[in-house]
Order: sequence, then structure tokens, then C-alpha cells
Amino acid sequence: MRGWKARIGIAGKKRRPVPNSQATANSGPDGGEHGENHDHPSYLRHHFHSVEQQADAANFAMWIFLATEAMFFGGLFTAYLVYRNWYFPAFVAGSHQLNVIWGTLNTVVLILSSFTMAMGVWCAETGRRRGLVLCLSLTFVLGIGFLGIKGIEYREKIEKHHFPGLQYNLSSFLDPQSDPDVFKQYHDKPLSLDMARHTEIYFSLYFAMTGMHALHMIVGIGVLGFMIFRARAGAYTSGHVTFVENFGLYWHFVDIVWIYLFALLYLISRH
Amino acid sequence: MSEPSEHAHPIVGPGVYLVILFALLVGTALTVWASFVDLGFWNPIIALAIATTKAALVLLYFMHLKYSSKLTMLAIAGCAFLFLTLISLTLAEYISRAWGNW
Amino acid sequence: MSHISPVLWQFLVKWMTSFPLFPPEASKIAPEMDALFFFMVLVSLIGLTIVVLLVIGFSILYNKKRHPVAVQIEGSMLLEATWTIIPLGLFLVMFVWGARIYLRVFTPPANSMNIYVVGKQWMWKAEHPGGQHEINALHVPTGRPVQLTLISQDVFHSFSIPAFRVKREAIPGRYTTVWFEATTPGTYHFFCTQYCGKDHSKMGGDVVVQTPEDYRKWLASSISGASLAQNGERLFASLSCAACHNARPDARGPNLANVYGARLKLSNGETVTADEAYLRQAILNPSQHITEGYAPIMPTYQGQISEEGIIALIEFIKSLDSGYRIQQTLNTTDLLPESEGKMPPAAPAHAAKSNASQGMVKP
Amino acid sequence: MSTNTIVSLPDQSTATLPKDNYLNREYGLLSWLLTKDHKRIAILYMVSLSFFFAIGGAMAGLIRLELLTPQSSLMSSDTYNKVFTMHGVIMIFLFLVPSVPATLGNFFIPMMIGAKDLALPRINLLSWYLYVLGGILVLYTMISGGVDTGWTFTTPLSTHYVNTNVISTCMAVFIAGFSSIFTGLNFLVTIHKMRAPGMTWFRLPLFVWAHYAASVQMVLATPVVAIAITLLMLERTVGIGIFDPTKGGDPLLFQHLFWFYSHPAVYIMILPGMGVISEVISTFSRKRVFGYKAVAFSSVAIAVFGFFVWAHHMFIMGISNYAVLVFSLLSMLVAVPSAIKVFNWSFTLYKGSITFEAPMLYAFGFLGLFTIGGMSGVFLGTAGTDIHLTETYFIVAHFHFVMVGGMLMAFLAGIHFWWPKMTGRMYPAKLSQMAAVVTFIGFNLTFFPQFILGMLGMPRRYASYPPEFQALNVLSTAGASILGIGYLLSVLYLLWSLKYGEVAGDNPWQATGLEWQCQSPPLTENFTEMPIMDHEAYDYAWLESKNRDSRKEEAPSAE
Repeated sequence: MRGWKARIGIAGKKRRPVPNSQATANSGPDGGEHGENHDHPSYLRHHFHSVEQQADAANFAMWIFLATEAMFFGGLFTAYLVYRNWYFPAFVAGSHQLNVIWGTLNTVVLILSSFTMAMGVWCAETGRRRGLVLCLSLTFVLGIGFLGIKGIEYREKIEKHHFPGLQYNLSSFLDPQSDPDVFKQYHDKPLSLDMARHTEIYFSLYFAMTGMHALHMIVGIGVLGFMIFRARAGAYTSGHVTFVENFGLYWHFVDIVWIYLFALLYLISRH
Repeated sequence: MSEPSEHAHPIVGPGVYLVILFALLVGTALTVWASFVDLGFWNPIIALAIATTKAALVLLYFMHLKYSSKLTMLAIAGCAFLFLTLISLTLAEYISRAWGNW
Repeated sequence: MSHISPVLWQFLVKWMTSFPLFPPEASKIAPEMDALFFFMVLVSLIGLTIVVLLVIGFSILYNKKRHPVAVQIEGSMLLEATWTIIPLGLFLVMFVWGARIYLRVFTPPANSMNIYVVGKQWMWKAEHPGGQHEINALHVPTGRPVQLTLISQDVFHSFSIPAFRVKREAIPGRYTTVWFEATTPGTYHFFCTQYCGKDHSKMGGDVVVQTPEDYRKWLASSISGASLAQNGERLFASLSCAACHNARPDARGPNLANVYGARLKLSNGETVTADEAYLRQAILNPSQHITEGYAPIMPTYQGQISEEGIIALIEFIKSLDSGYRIQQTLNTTDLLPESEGKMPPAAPAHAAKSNASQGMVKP
Repeated sequence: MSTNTIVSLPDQSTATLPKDNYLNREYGLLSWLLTKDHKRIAILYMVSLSFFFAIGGAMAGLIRLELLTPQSSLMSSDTYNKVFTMHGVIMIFLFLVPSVPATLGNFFIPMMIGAKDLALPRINLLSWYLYVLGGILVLYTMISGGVDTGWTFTTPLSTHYVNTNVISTCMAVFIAGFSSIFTGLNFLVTIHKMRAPGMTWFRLPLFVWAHYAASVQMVLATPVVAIAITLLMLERTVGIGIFDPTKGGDPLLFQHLFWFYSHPAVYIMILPGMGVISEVISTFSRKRVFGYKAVAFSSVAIAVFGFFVWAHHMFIMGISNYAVLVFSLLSMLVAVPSAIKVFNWSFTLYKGSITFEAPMLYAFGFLGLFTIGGMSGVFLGTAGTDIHLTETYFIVAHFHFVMVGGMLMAFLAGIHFWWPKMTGRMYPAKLSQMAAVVTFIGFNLTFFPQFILGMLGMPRRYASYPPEFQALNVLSTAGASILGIGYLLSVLYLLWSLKYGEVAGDNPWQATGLEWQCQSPPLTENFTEMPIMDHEAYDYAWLESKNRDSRKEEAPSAE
């Protein structure tokens, strides 16, 4: 390792060239676009050269993780589209069972929470501690709200025995009059038995997709709670905002998934 | 000293966020309204188009993709491409089954 | 050593005596597939030889003793292009060749005689149009294209006849077809090649390929009661299908005569050919298969008819098709013996037709 | 002189291991279980991997023993089904997928690109714990009665027709899947963000390129099987009917989702192995890999095309014939990059200065066996021949040639290649070369007869078979025993070398990778100073001059 210390070569594309081997030899070398060896902030992990590098890495890692998540939902979307294409009438009838009001409300709630989250990131980046706590708390509340509304919707379905499984009930598809509130809105024609049976697949996918999404929300809310706690102590407003930013990415991703779920489940099959 | 260096992109301010929020809400209203009008074949297309626009807004501004590195954009593009491959190739197989043997 | 010696002994005996290295070619497709197979083997061998020669040759020429100092070489665009384009070309040849064979194996000729094969854990049940049933066995004549219409009652199975080089998955809830034309009489194995649970390895039997005469004898000797079409007709009556599917002008269901093989216009706009698969779907999921101009009133028979029952019904509906009947007559007249004790040649078809027409006249 | 002797005879100054290295920086169990050092995590992986490989190998032994006789004499077909299912699940999800990436990749990627560690050490440790959790679940499944669906979990068999522990197995696969997602994620971030100054993309060792390609697939394909498995579990517990034909679901959809991962998975398994081969062949022919860029890009090409061929596992399963043609064509395309690689490796030897240490022998074995395996893959990608060959022993032979003959050979090549760097000690040369030869012979004897069996039409997953297949099966079993001996041999002398092996020195093979330029075993932070990459990969001239002036400064290579 001695021999080649002498030879300094061309530096990498991304990093600025290291001035000389002495500078690199001592002091875990740092490649900051500004400033030579200033003392490292406490949150700079030992194996990174610089805060940029660390933030970059974390940010990129988060994006890749979101790509993974996207493919995870991709399987569900595929299944949904395949079966919608096969059993269109069943899917129409199924989506008529969903309550667009609640759905829209939920969309608005989630978009608002996304906004507050973005504001939270801004507060963190500009070192506004109280602002950050406020935004995170708002996001937290809105997230809970979303889950609450989802819960109400789920209850409706389960009361109507539209939860797939043993006591799945076809009555509201075989004679739509039997649940008037949906009927007076859409005036569905009754489905034949074989097609009515396929509504179960619609609801399986409905519960699988929204359930998977709700699961992500729950995880997110858990993390939010932890973050609020830390933010009160000013953990994220002293420059180390990576965590907040990455969580923001996660939260917005969950929002995007919902935007598509809303379109696919509630909207596109209404005629 | 190294606070500004933690985030690679310029800080996006509340102004932008407010505009985007507004746009998203309008989009939601629009798509819900559109779903009530019977456009037949076009309903799903419009719904998905609006959804995609909203998603794009969230990506670009809330998630700062607009200010991120080429690399990130590449990653997203690749993922989106594969996502569509999964869906389109599988769907193509299912649809072409109905074409019968030959 | 001593404890494996019996194995060794057995092994040696096998080695000396019977120990095939290549399966028999007993169908028309087999030689074609083997031709492709050997072409690919040849290509692989050439490729392998090249690689091995390169490795060994270079190891000899340029080992450290002979060639102490390596000469650094960056690479060669020309070579890269060579070993990109040549393999690609070969692979494309294989693709086209293989595709042609694939299409042949899975597009049965029009005049092929149809045998239904139902797979269930863990047995194969073959149903001949004449009503002959076989379990884990299949009799086919030489020199006549035979189409197998496969379906599974439970899980995925796969019907494989190595000697014929054909194989097809039997899928729950859907017909799949494969065809072959046996060339050499004999007995060949068939297997279930898709893992299907506990006794997967027991789920096989023998294909008995017979000359047309022997096959005729076999058919005659193993007629068990009614033909598929006749069973189907009974089922048709007992399910009172005739209540709607009667040929009357005010009938609530379409007339089923000549429906098999016809192009149907459906109420949802698309046009389909009424083959076995369609008929099966139309019985189980009627609402997606409403012929244009009829109300979607037919109930589903999902879970009410066994696969055998559906097969019988389909055969009955097919027997209502004059064209198919003639073909069956042709098939059976030269297949069934003219002995008077047995039912007359085209009996299944004719009987079916006559009873059917009655069955359709009176509700 | 030392540039010519490959195994640098340790002179007195380096006769002992360096005082301070990643192995003896701290002691105690916790220092291992809570370590964030990629090298220690790699060792953890290696230990746990070997454990599961041993179990999987034992299963394989049972299978071969059972197949000695046509009847199911050793065990009931029920037991046999469980055994081969366990063999598949363990070997694929707990050995092959993580094998090279999680051990060698984990250990050397940071060192090769001149980083102190992977970008996300804690995620790295987490992925090991997930792996162990998955492994424990598999063990639990085995103890509590096993599972007999086959590793492909074909619906509706796995959802409605077996009553074994499908759920726990699925959980295991799910968790192990996330372990490999995190590994891939970590590699991607590390390779993108942690490269040392001067380490441009085209100076990366091909080992890193291969892992980059594999990581892309790990990250983007694995989640799809995760969701497929999740739906399968829901189907089995709740009965959501998505894969249930009686409810109008389509069992083939599961296979679509499953193979969308499980086909790229074979590239996830083989690509890192290919990376190892590039390193080894270059080192022992003292020569830059022929057509560096071609090899690098072919890795990426495999990763990309690998995503578009999944349905060739379903050619006879009743997917539409049009899809069959499309996927058959795409499968042909994906075969080309592998051919490119093989020829480039062969030509790397041209005008080299070749020596035949154990890693090189394994690499040669890889070349031959992978060529056969790859070509037999074309037989199966071709729609016509696939009809006859699929679901027979031809398939079994094919993927064992690629996975065992290719991947496992590469893994052993890599272990033997980097063993001195990881442990600081050298294994007995002659013995290791012998083991390599034995393994090669045993392997061919085991799996080549299975090609013939497949052509004869012997179906896979059969506990009992018609007697005319016996001769070849006996051959195969005999070969398996030899193969086993080969593996056992290498395990033994590697363990022996841990204590008694001679001290290897920093760069016993005189290889050019950055990982060889620091002491062995390395320091916890890998480098005493930030390395600066000022030369191309595989630049042996640079190595010469470096050795020259290091000798001028006559400094001991480790203080």
C-alpha cells in the first residue's frame, strides 16, 4: 500500500480530486465541494467521505426502495387489469358498491397530508423546529383520518358480506333492488349467477390492494409518531434532514399509489 | 456549515407546494366529475390520464424529482418501464388467448 | 463395497441388456422434432468443441513455462461481432424451425378423431366417442390423426407421450388440445409430467398403438353401454335443457343443431367459433356466451355437472351437427365391426340424432 | 522476482498475520452479531449459507439414493415430494440467490471500488438477519412436517390440494426475498455513490459490473414474487379466489407473477458467478479480460433481456400461442450475451501467461459446464423442442448444469481465489487442484446422464420410474457420491487452512484489484488511506511498477 501512495491519478467524475495523498492519508478524507477539513458533523457516518455523499446515498437508496415498492404493487395492478378485462360486468357492479364520496374525501385527505408532509420537509430544511412538529403532527392526524374513513368503508363492505371468503353474499348483484341506496344511484341490471360470482374476485382485489396500501399507511404513521417525538427534541432541524426527506418520499409514494387505486377501483368502471 | 449541504437539491418553498396542492385538488375534482359523465370508452383513459398527471406533479415537486439527479430520474424511468412491461406483456398474453389458435 | 454390489450387478446387467439411449419415434411429428433436436445438438457440440479447443489450446500454448510474459490485448471489435452475430443467426434459425413444429403440434387437422382425456389426482381417464372408457391407458390406431382434448378436475397435470414427442398441460377449468398421428404399433409409456401431489409418479400408463384392424376389434370388444353422445342426451333430458333448447320458433334458447363448429355472433358483439371449449364455457358461464338475440336467462351449471358429464353433453351437441355426424359415421363405419350383434356402425351418432330430434320436439 | 512467482512465498517479515485486522479488531459473539462491517457480515453469511447448503446437499443425496431403484423403496413418494421440495426451496432461496453476492460480493465490492464499507451497513446487517429468519422458518417447516408443493408453489395445488406447511414456507421465501432486495439495493447505492476517486465506470472490475446487473434484477423482480406469494397465502387462508379456477380465477396468473421473478432469479444467481470467472481468468492468465466492455455490457444486456422471457416456463401450459412465439424469440435473444461472455473469457487466455491454481481449474470447469448448460437452455427456449423436453429430466439437467456446474463452480472458484484475502492463509495447492478435478468429474457423471433421461422422457419429481431408466439413474447417483466427496474435500482443507495454512501475504496471486492492494486479512476500514484509482482495471503493467517501487522502499507490506 506504500508504493502507490506516491502516484496521484486523475480523480473520479463525481468527486473532486483529492489534493494530495497527505491530505487523504490522515483524517478520513472528505470530499465536500466547499471547505477543506472542517470537523465533521456528528451525523456523518464513518464510511462516507462527506455529508453530500451520505445524503446522496440515502436519497438514492430511498428511491430504489420505492421502485421496489412500485413493482410490489405492480403485481396487484396486473391481476386487477387482467380480471377487469375478463369479468367487466362483475367489476362494474362491484365498483358501484364503492362509495365515491368517501373515496373522494379520502383522496383529498391524503393529498392534504402529502402537502403537510412536503411542508414539513421544507421546515426541516430551513430549520423551523416548531413548524416541523406542527406539519408532522398534521400529517399524522390526516393519516389517521384516512385510515378511519377506510375503516368506515370496510365496515360497509363487511356488513354487506362483500368480504371474500366463506359467507360472501351475492344478493346485491343478483337482485340490485335488495340494496336500495346503491340501486337508486345506478339502477344496475341484475347479474346472472355466474357473473355475479366473479364480483368476489373484484372484492378480493379491492381488499388486497387497499389493504396493502393501508398497511403502508400504518407503517408510515408509526414512523411519523417516532419522528414527531424526535423532532420535538430538534433532531431534524440541526442540518440532518435526510431522514425527514426520505420519509417524505415514502409518504408521497403512498399518496401516488392511492391516486391510482382511486382511479382504478372507484372511477373507471362506473358506466 | 453543512446544513445546506445535506440536501442535494435547492429548497422548494411553500409557494410551489401550495400551487401543486391546488392543482392536485382541482385534478381530483375533475376526475370525479369526469367519472360521472358517460364517455364510454374514454372514461378509463381520462381517469388514468388525470391520475398520471397528478402522480407526475407529486413526483416532480413534492418528491423533488424535478431537482434530482439524472440518475434518480433514470431509476424512476427504468422502474416505470418495467412496471408497464409486466402489465402489458401479461395482459397481451391474456388478450391474445381469445384469438383462438390461429 | 459389498452392500452396493447388488446394485452394481443389477446396473451391469441393465447396461449389457436393455438400456435405451434414445426414445422410439412412434408418431409423424417425432422425426421432425428429432431433426431439430439433432441440429441443435450438432450446433451445441460445435460450440462446445470450439470453447474446449480454445481453452485447452491456449492453456498449452500460453502456459507460464512456455510464455512467461503475457501480451496485453484490448479486444477485437471484429471478433466480438463474429460471436455476436453467428450465434444470434443460429438461434434465430432454431426459433423459426421450433416455432413451425410448435404450431404443427398444437393445431390439430380438421379430420382428426377426438378422444377426451380427463386428469384427476392421480389417474388419467380417457373417453372415446364410442363410449369406451380407459383408466391410465389409451388405445389409438395408426395412420389417423388423433386429437386429445384434455382437462383436469383438480390441479395442473400434464399428459406426456415421449415416444410421440408430444406433451400438453391438462388445466382445471379449461380444455387444451394436442394431436398426433401414431405410425408404429406398439406399447409406449405416457406420464403425468406436471407435479400434481402425492402420487404424481404413479400417474401414468401405456399408450397402445394398434393397426386399424386391431383397433377396430378393441373398440368392439370394449364398448361399455352407451356412447358419449347417448349419455349426453340422457343428461340433456335430465337437466331439461330441451325446455329452452328445442328447435321451436318460440324457443327461449338457440337451436343446438349444427351449432358445433359454427361461427356464432354473441350478444356482446364478438364472433366466436363454437368449439368444445366454447360449448363448455357456454354451459358453465352462460352469461358471457349469449348468442345474439337471446335473453341471458340460462342458469350456470358450474359445479352441477362432472367433467365427464360436460364431455358427454358436448359430444351430444356435436352429434346434432350433420357435418360432424357424417364424419363420425365415416370414422366409425370403418372402425366398428359390421357384426349385427353389436350396435350398427354409426349407431351412436344416428341414435343420438333420432332421439335428440324427438327430445327436441316434445318439451 | 515476486511478480513471476504467483504464490508469493512468505518471507520472514510477513510470516505472521497482521496484528490488526477485521477479524481480531474486536472479539466476542456480540462483536459479530452486531457488526456493521461488511466483511464480518459476509463471513456471517458464508457460515449460514454453508449450513443451509449442507442441508440442501443432504436432501439431494436422499433424492439420488431414492432414485437408485425404480420403485420408491427408500422413502414413500410422500416423503420424496417433501424432500425434493425442501431441496429446491433451500438451494434456490437460501443458497444460490444469496451465495456469491451476499458473501463474496458483500466482502469485496466495497474494497474493489475503494470504499470503507457498503453504503448502508445497518441495512446490510438487517438483510442477514432477514435471511436467518427465513432460514429458521424453513427449518421450522422441515421439522413440523415439511411441505410438498415443489419450490414453484404451482396453484391450485399449493392453495387447495395440499395440507402441508405452505404458509410457513411462503413466509420464508417472502422474508428471504426481502433479504436479497436489501442486498441488491445496498450494492446499487454503493456502486453508484461510493466509488473512490478515479474509479470510473470502465475501471470497475467486471465482478462489480456483474453484481450491478444482478442487483438491478434483485431490486425490481423480487417484489413481484413477494406479492404473488402474498396472494397465494391469502388464497390459502381467506380464499380470495384470485388463483382458484372454481371461482373464476386463473391459476396461470400466479405462474406469470411467479416466473416474472423466478426467471430473472436464475440470472441473479448466475451473473455474480460470471463476475467471479472474469476476475479469476484474468488473474491467472496475467491478462486484461478480452473485450472488457463487451463483457460488461453483456452483463447489463442479460439483466435487461432477462426480464422479458419469463413466460418460456409456460409454453405448454395453455398460454396463448402468440405469446409463446414472442417469448420464444426473446429467449433466443437473451442467450446471445452469455455466448459473448464465454468467447471473451476463452480469448482472454490468448497470449496470456497461464497458471493452473485451483481457482483457475474451477473457472475452466465453469466454462465447459456453463457452455453445455447454456446451450441446453436454448433447447428449452425453442418452442418446438420444449414440448418434448420440458418437465423432464432434461430441465433438471439443464438448470443443474447452469446452477451447480456454473454457479457453484464459480462460487468455489471465488472462495479459493479470495480465501487468502479473507483469512490471510493459503490452502494446500495440490489438494485443492485435486478437489477441483474430482468435483468436475463427479458433476458430469451426475448430471450428464440426466440429459439422456430427459430425452427419453423421464419426468422430473418422480419418486418411482419405469425400470428402463434405472441404468442412467444409477450412473447419476454414483456421480453424485463423487461430487459429494469433492465438496467435502474442499470444505475439509479450507477449514484446515484456517489454522495451519501458510500465511498468504497481501497479494498471493499478484492480482490487480484494489482489494489485493491492502493487507490480508484487511483492516476493518479496508484502507489506511483513501485509495485513488489511477489505472485501468486488470492493468498488470501498473502492478509491476507498483511492486518495483514498493521493493525500492523495501517496506513490509503489512506493519
